[in-house]
Amino acid sequence: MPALVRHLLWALLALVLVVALSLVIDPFTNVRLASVGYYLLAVAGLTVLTGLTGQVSLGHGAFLFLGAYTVGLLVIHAPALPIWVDLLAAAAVSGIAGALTGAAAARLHGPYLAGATLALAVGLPAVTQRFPELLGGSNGLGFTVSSLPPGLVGVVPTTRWQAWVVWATALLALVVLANLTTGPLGRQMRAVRDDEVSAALAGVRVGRTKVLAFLISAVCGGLAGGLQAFLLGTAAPGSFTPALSLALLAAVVLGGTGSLWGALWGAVALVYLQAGAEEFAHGFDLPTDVANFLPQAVYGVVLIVVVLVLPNGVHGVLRKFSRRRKESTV
Amino acid sequence: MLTVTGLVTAYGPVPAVDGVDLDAAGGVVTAVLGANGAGKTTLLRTISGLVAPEAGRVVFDGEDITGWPPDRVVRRGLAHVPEHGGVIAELTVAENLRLGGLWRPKADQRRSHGEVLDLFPPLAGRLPRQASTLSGGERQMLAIGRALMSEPKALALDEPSLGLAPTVTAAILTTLRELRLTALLVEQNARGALAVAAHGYVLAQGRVVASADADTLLADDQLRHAYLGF
Amino acid sequence: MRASSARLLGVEGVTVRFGGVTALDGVSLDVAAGTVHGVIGPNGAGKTTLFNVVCGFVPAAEGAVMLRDKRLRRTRPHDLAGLGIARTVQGLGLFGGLTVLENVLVGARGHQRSSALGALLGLPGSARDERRLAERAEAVLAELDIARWRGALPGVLPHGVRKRVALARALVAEPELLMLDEPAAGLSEVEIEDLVALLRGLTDRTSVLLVEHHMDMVMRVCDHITVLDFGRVIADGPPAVVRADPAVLTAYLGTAG
Amino acid sequence: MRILALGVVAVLLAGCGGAGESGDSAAGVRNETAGVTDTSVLIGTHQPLTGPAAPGYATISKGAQAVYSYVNDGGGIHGRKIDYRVEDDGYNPTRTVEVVKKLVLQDKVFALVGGLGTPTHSKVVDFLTAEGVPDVLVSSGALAWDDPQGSPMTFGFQVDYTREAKILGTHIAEAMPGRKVGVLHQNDDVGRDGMAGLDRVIKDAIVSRQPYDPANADVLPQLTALRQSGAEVVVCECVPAFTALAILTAARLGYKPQFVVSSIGADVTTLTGLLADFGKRAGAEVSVPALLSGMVGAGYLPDVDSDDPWTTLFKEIHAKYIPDVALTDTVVFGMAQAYTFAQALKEAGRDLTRSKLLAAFESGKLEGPGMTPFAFSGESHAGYTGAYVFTVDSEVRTNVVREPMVTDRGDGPVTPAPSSRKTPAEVALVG
Amino acid sequence: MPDLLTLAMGGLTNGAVYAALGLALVIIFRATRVVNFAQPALALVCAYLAFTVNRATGGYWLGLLVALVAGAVLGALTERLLIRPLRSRGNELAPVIVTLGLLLVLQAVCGMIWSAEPRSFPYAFDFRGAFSPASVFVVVTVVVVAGAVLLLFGATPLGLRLRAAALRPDVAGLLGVRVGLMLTIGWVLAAVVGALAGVLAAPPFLSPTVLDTVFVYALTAAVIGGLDNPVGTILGGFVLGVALSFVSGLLGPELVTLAALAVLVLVLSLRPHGLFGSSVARRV
Repeated sequence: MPALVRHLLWALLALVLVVALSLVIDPFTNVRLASVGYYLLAVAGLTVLTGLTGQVSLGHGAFLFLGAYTVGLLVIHAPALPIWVDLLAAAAVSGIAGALTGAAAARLHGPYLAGATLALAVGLPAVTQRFPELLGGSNGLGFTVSSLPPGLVGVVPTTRWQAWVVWATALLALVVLANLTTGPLGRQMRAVRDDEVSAALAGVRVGRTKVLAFLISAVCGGLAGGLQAFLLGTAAPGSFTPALSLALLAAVVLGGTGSLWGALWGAVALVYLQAGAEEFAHGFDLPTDVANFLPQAVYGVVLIVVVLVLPNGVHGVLRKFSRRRKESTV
Repeated sequence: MLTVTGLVTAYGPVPAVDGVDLDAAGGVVTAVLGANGAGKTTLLRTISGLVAPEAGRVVFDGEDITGWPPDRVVRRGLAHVPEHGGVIAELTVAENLRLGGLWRPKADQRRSHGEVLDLFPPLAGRLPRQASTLSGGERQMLAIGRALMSEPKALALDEPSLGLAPTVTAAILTTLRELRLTALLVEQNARGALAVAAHGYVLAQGRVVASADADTLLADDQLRHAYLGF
Repeated sequence: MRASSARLLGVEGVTVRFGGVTALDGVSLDVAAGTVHGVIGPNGAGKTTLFNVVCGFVPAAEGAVMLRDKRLRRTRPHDLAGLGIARTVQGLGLFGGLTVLENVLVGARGHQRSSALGALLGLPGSARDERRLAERAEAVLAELDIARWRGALPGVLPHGVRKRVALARALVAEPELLMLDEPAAGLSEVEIEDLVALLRGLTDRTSVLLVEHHMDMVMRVCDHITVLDFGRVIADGPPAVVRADPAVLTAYLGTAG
Repeated sequence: MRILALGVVAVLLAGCGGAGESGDSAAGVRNETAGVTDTSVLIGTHQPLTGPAAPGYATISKGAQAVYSYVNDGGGIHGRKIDYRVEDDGYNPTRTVEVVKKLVLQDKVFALVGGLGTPTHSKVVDFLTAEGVPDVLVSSGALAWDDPQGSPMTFGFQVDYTREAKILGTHIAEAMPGRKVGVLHQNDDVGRDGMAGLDRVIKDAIVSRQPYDPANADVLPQLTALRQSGAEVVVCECVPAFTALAILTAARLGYKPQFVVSSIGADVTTLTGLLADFGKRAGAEVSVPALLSGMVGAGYLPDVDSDDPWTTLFKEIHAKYIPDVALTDTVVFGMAQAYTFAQALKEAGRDLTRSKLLAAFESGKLEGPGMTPFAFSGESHAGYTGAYVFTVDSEVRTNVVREPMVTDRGDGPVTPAPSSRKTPAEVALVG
Repeated sequence: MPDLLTLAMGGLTNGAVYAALGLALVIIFRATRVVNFAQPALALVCAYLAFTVNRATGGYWLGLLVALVAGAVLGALTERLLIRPLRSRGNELAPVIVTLGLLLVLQAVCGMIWSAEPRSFPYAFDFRGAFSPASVFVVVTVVVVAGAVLLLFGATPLGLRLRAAALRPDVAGLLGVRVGLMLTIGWVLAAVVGALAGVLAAPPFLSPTVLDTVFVYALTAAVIGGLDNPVGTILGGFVLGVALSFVSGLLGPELVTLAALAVLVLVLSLRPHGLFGSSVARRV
């Protein structure tokens, strides 16, 4: 079976699963389901960059920022446009930014790249303060995206519809990422990661390959930001702090670097680890300060333990487990 | 002085040293010869503690030093001059030299320092310079001189002739013999090495394929042809 | 010795200096099409620098490198494949995270026709292209007798197999000039025999320029040998001539005490 | 692979609170009694308990919880105990939307009470309106909450930044005529709305406007500019930490302007705590009295130092329920807010519905802890309509220099507030 | 005309703190090739301990001493428990995530113990005046400490061992240097410098997130200066501090982070390894 068909079938199956799931869960869980969807896309984009080309970005929140603001501005100023046009625009804007970042970053290595991208995550959202009229200053933009087709109003609850849109978009993008990782481009990216000189000797354009990886990764980030704006109706600088960028990278490592399945586990962790830790903290009769900071502490401990104990992330463990099962049945 | 028994070292699944037995007698040079990739460097690295062996024992000066960390091995009296000398290019010549025996009493360091400069006069004039400015021969002198700063009981040298003019190589190897130190000398330059060695081992594919007096090895055309490439 | 007069590669009076050190000093040599040309010399003689000059990574202070009749200017590494040159590096430079087959597929990069966009979207043309490349890669793997390792990562393979993978990665590009950096290093006698046979069999489709320590192997495989010492050519000619040259013996084997 | 896919389903289902459909707007029917039982009523709020805005604001919900505990221990309102659920949003609008959706869709709260922050809360108003969830006593002085047509569910609480600035500007014009005025303002709606109010009254006197960014604690450049402009009066549209920073930085520069501080940043107890340590090391000239005395501030809630009957009640509640939390204006803010909400619940009657709660707010009958009346009516959802002005004396006690004044947010006059105001005994929530 | 002198002096004081925290990052980076993202949190814990001692005793210097000792202990523990297990991993991402995790944990612990409320933290000396004793103290302390660190590295046997272990751990081991111990000492040294930076950066108000921006600028300074070059980093810190102070005073405070980004992009596009950093020779 050709890769494209195989990936499309997988995506279709996943979409069917998501739709089925969305039918049996309550509206808020649908919101969470949709959140997992857009985080999945952001983490998958970053895992392609980090896993395939070995470039570590501490600033991917900046691309979500661009995507969210693009969708927000279009919804406010061009309300007639359908949401998929808004999302395409978000992808385009962040793609251009990604290409520029990638071009600047192609010569940087390790901590220099990390420092530069972190500065991007810190610096870029400050643009909103410079243009408060257009970008809403620190309050950001608030809006409501009503995308429900007229025929479905009153039939399908909004949150369910939103989950469908988010997942359909994310899965479509994931098909592209899957094509990338299993195809010649992904192979060349991994070659660049392992040995730049040998890759170049084999005819791979190292710089161009790195920029392309950054571009693709940024498009995913921008789409994810756009989907977030679509889902939550907000685009504000306070949402795109360096903490978001770092959390995305942490999710990549948590799930298992370089694997799209790992991105799924990372996204689930992003949404549910915080929530779970909060439930956990509320479950005890703790002093207020301790209860307030417990979720953050739990998150930190999980990160440390996962890296120390599971070098290949959650997906690494599952793969080892399923391989062992397979072997034991043969 | 140095006895290796059944040594096995592997990087990953393929052993680089595969059951080597070797004996280096005191006061003379023992040569280890072989082609690139035969396992010579790994053998030395295992002896000096840079790599942990899978199996086998290393006994030095009556003590089992198998698995010791490298800093302990050198303090015990076995100094290792790695391939290319391991001169730290970012440090000055003087700093490189001092590093060789920092743990020893100040007076001993001073004495050794004087001896090394006597042995390698070119270094004396270059002490404040960055080691990166030295020529290949000077670097090798610095590397050996630095090892001597620890006043070792034995010296393990990895290809000291690498990249050196034949006359320089000859001078270094001759110095080595004149020091009358116990030395384990890994070389591709078989003829040069055997000229100063008392005994030679030939390695191929991580195993000892020949062990004999240096003169015997030099005379054995067939062996030379098969394993030493000349 | 095969009669083949056409010059494929010409190195003309190349001098290279790093800081104060002269690494190459007026080196000239010609590689005839369809021949195996060896460059030998003691460690540090300047062989790898010569390779780097030919590849355009290191600029020559004086002299020129000619490919056929065109002068090679400063080339970027990824341009080499387009010029018909494939090169292996001393440390093998295999991609540790890629399987053997994938390593070889990267080498076939130059023969890829479909666009990046096509690959991203998984268009049928790209899939066909990928199959075609895979067939070529498989053919080379089979020729070098390493097909059964196609799914393995290089890190777990014996040294000899890894060397073949590196060779396969260079060969799959179907170069006019194959540059091999110490192809025999670390190989057993048996493996070297195989390598010699293999290289001799390549001369109908490519020229080979190789740097090697293993004299015996060089003598058997090469049509022509250039001997370097301290950046200068000290001998040049067919193996028999070079072998008899006393200067070569002194330089290469070292002087005895 | 199938195992993995099933895993996803399992994880998502594990986080699923139940499969109910009601509460989502598409259901079309508003649930008038969500969160209400015969013995309890569930309410929620979003607060910055962690993150950059937590300093200064994390104690509001502590004060509110103390009042609810006090009410519940007294038997609740109409027999219903108030169950107060606080969600941490870290002052991140994205998380605000998430936690509010959780409160509404999953926890099914009856109302959202005192959601904090303009950038955060503005993102959930439309959602709450669509879901028909009362959104009352928003903890922000932005103007947006007063929009009975567009956001009928939303009611403000604190005096808006514009009204308050008009009152402060009036005070400056009358008490310090002819003085040059500089403004240090937060670079968001706090500053923008505040300056709009000042401009209505003393536009010509303003010689310099310096924004600060809450993420950048170095205000030396801004104070330097104010000093250079010759401003003799510096109006601070700041949060408490930046009021303190401005005062310290002015002291560092040897710059001694008359500070005039809006209510959000004029919490004398908090300021005293922040400035306490400097006099100990650097001498009496930077002791708390030296730094704070003469400062002019605005307030709309009873002062912690006063013997107002409400203060007395709050002190009692504080001593009983949260003795280990310092009693600051911020805590009093939370207490007053909670008390006002409890009053509204009582006013809404025994058969509690969301419509009745909204009606209770619009009735105009809510009077209480605040020193000025609410604007609440069918036409206005603005909160407190004015403020009083105080100065700090050399013993760091507050003295009211301008009795409570009211005004509108437009060009209307500033007039004295009506003097009548209910006491705790008249409200009689408990006992 | 703005008061450039005051802006410059204010910037110099801020820059000193960036330089000190940046120096801590550089020491660790040189020793272990790890960018320590937990650095601000380690410094934060130390600053809070100093705060507690200050409050209990009313003195400044005992608090500072406690902070420095705590820094040493925390640095050693971090290296031994969290970083050492990763050394053989050869994955540059792992230490990034582990130190990030530690950052979250330590910040949370500070919040649990000392709450999110800002606490007033005294200056060492009188802070009033353009050249206030407190500012002079900060600048002089950082310059002196930086000088001492450079002297330690450049002119003592311990420094020689530290450099050798950092530059060529394999060779250093062969020369009798206890490489593992040197790495721990490097972390201890860095954490002590970081603790100092934390105490210097804390006034006037200490809260769990107060060092976050300081860290971003410290990292920026280190990247500009060259991560393996302490002198470059210290210069970078001072230059960045003054530049950002000017940007804030002349162009507006909202442009400060953008300006830092612009400086970084400019420097790195001209010199990918910072102004004074050494690039690794290309391997062919």
